Amino acid sequence: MLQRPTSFATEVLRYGLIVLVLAFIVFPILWMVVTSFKPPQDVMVSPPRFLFTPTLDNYVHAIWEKNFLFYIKNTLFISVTSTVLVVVAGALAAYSFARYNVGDGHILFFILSTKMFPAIAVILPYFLIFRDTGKTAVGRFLGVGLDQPGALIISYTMFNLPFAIWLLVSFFQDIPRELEHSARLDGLSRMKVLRKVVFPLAAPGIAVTGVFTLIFCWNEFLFAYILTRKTASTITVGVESFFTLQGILWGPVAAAATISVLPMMAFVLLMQRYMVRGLTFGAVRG
Amino acid sequence: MKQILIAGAVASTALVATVGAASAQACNDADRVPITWSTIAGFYTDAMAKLVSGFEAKNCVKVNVVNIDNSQLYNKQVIEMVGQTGAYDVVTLETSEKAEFAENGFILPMTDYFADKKAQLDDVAPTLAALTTQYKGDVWGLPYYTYTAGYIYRADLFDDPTEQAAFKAKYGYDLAVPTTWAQHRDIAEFFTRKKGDKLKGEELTKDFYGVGLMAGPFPEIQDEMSGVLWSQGADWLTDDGKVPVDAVEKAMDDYLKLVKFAPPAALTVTYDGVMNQMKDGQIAQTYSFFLDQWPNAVTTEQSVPGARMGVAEAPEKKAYIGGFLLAVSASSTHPKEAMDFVAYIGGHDAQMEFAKAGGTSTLMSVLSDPQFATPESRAKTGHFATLLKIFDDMKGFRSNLFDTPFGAKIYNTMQIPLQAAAAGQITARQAAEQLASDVEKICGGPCPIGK
Amino acid sequence: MSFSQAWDAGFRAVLIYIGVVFAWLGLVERYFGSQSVSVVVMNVVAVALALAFFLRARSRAVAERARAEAEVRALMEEAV
Amino acid sequence: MSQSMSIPASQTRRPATMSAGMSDRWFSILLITPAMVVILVFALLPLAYALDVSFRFADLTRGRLGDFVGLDNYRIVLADEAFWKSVGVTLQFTVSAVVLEMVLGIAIAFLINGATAGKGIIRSLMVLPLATSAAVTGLFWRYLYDTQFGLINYFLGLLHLPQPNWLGDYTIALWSVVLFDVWQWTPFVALIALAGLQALPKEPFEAAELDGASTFRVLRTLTFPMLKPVLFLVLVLRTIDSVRLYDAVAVLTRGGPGTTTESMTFYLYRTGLKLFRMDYASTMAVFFLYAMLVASLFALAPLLKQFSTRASEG
Repeated sequence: MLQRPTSFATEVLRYGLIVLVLAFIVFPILWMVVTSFKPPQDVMVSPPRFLFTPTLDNYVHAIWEKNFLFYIKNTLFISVTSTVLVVVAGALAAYSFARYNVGDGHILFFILSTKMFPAIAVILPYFLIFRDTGKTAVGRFLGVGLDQPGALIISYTMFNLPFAIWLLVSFFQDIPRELEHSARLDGLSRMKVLRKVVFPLAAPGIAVTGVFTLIFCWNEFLFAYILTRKTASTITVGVESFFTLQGILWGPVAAAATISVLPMMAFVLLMQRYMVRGLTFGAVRG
Repeated sequence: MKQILIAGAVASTALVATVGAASAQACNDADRVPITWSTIAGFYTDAMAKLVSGFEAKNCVKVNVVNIDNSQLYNKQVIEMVGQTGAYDVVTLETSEKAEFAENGFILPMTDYFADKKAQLDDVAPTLAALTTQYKGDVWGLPYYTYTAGYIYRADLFDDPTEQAAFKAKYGYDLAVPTTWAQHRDIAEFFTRKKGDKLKGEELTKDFYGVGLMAGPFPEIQDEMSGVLWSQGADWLTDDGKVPVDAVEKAMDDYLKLVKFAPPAALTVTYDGVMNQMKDGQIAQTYSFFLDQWPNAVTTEQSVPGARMGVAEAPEKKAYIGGFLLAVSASSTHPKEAMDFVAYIGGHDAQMEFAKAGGTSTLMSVLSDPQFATPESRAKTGHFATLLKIFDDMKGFRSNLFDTPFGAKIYNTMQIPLQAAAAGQITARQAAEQLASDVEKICGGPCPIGK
Repeated sequence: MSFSQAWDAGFRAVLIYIGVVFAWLGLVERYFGSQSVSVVVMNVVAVALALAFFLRARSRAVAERARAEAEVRALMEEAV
Repeated sequence: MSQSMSIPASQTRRPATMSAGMSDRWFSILLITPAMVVILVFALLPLAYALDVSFRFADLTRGRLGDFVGLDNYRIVLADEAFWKSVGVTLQFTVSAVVLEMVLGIAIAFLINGATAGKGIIRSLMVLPLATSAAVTGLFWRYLYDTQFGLINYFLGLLHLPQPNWLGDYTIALWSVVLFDVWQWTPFVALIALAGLQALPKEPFEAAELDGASTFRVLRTLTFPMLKPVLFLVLVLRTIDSVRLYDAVAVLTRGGPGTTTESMTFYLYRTGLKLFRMDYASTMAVFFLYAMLVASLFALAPLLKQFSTRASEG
């Protein structure tokens, strides 16, 4: 961004530091992936073994015996649905707060304050609510009973909306108003203005919010563990089946974790391009 | 000869419609009664799957097994019980949880179910049955897996002439399986060596430790300390429901003397950490340790050259006794089938299958079965003989911790003061006093003991 | 006093009330003989403080509005 | 799934001639209804339940809710020394974790922002720590921290440096949890700061460069003031999440050794889900909410004022 002629030395220093930071960030995950290819006798040994005959048994164990793809399918469905709900509802609400300042900040404050209540104290009321909705035929049909995906989708939507709204309000406010006024003058209805002008401009904000909402849903443990049993269990609950009476099955749990990282990384790479493209389109030259 | 016998047995069971009106053949999948069993994942999940399909063959039932992490099993099952969701028909309880679940009406008494199956009940090891199945005069289920504690050690170190001579010179008595906790500590001190020292004549490439301890933030440190406490004739709760502070302090002091000879990781691990250390040839012996881990420990003979594993009763013949109890949830919609399932899994045939897969059975008939005493099956069932000795020596033993309805809550939080002392944050006295005040807070005064 | 200002002042007043209750339970109550007396006194003190805060906020808002109107009137006269 | 998102387009197609004021108000309220429905129902119901339980005797294993006990639960919790110790641990953790994460996160954002090539790859690698749950990454950090088999001490040994007992030594256990949290969340701060940096308009910076402003002056007068809203927002979000610390402690140390790393929410978990004393747990939750509300009234005031002033510029 600063077009100052950067000397070669600072470039080397910059990339050196970046490599160092990335090494610190990536190493634990790398060690996890390495462990996922290790046969059991090479895992818990000292000194740690770097050279070993790689095996795919851990993946076979994770996928077939522990049926881990089922948990990933569940988590994908629940996380993506929640993220879509959060981003849509959040973007609409955030736009309203950013432009019309509904409630003069008090509603915004209330929304964020709902995030300040510890999940542990909330978990039992949710459990009782979803148990009762599960008893009704409508509830079961809509899938909002216990051990049904609907229960987790509502909980995750509720838990991530405050974060999404606050993040999006700041992104919406960075968008200059003139573009909207001119679009309105051209006779576009409000919803068209939103869809055609405002949202494309706020693309980076929406993409970042979408990515992190998905991450929060993907990693959540407490609600998933209490509100599901088997049919709707997510990855974080599925990992428990690797904690056995004979101890932690390090190889298979590493394999399961490595598999569960892939969809998330694919989504980030997808959103990556979208975030960058959004940038160049907007008033800001890249 | 054997084949005919089995054929006869199968024929007789088919004739005697022992279980359920609809015989297994006529049952198609549509009208199978679904029951859910919440339990802990384990090596034996494949053996378990065989057992479950064995049951489904005989009864018109569909069993689905829900695997839960051992540290979450207690809270998850209580929530489902309190919510009366009927989600779990058969639950898996630890020894300390039976009293609470029975007292609060979470599980159904099975006394009359077993009224006409006296033989099956008596087959359960009496010491174990008293602790796991009985509460206030009723029978509440059957134990299907026991983690009773004993003592596991590197026998090759004990038989090494150079080590024996060095030990005799230093301590004045022969190096052998310890019969008192003091001998156990001497052995721990003797085998603690630095990298570069000699062990069995060879130079050590990494530090070696005299004992492996489970001093991590898990509810296992109290299992280890139970051995010392009970061998002093004390118990975690006196008969009037209070913690004997002096006895606990003494047991804690003994433990602290041992922590010096344990690897630093002892403060962060539980039984699987100790097993990893044993299999990597880092420790010489365990403290009072769960014998169901024997098949796990014996693999040390492959991972450490020249190693040979030994198993014995814990010093002074007192160690933690416990097992996983199968009980029927009060909110179950199919209690009859659930009870049949409990009786089947805790019964002779299933337990034989379970033992063959390396599971530690709870029935005297299985534990004393000659086919498990053979050298070939040593790797899987070498510890059965020791278990029989333990059950015999501790006959009639009862602990107040397992007979108070607050047992589960105490058991799931008592490790905190004990571990704080092991980590050196507080003294043994403070730990004992902290435990006493915690227990009093949990029970709201002295704890009620319901024999 | 606009609705938004009233809501804001009211919300802070409630927080003050709860704050006094917590502080009282934690620190002051041990000096009281009977618990019921301390609870009554606590409520009185807490309500008094909360009300005082609310009234002060209201009076300040009214004064500020009056001053703003005065300013607008002054500007209007200047323009005419 | 749960409530339909479609605001019927026909309803909002007001003819442009209608006075914009009225329809603006309706339109703004319409926009927030979907989000507010979910939040109101699923925030107020549990809060009401927790408030109700905090005034009763509620030992979950005794089945039904007990009878009314007035303020006794609050008296017990306020006098509970373990509770205050866990509050101390939480504050100590939050301050150190959030400060480290903000400083490192912003520095990394600037570092990467200046990079000409490979920004996409760097950005996706930085999401890795969040790509799978703390329950799993925490497990592998516990493996790395292990004094017998872990890699950290193995490398320290090679360099002949002291090998600390990361999770067992009660003096540094909390710092090990902080390090894990910093590893997991610094990239989050960096990514959002980076998105903020890249969304800044170019013109003012080119103008500043023309009149030869030093990089430091540009930073102080231009970059940071413009970045302030996003950075302040990230600070608030990180602080709220750090104060609710649970996952890292649950997977790494379970509050151990002893209670040196027991955060408030973990103590609440132990009280609520191990001792099943829902009354004390709800009381602590209400107290926690109260403390956070008071703190955020002061912390959020500038951000809220800034939001409303920019909103009313329209």
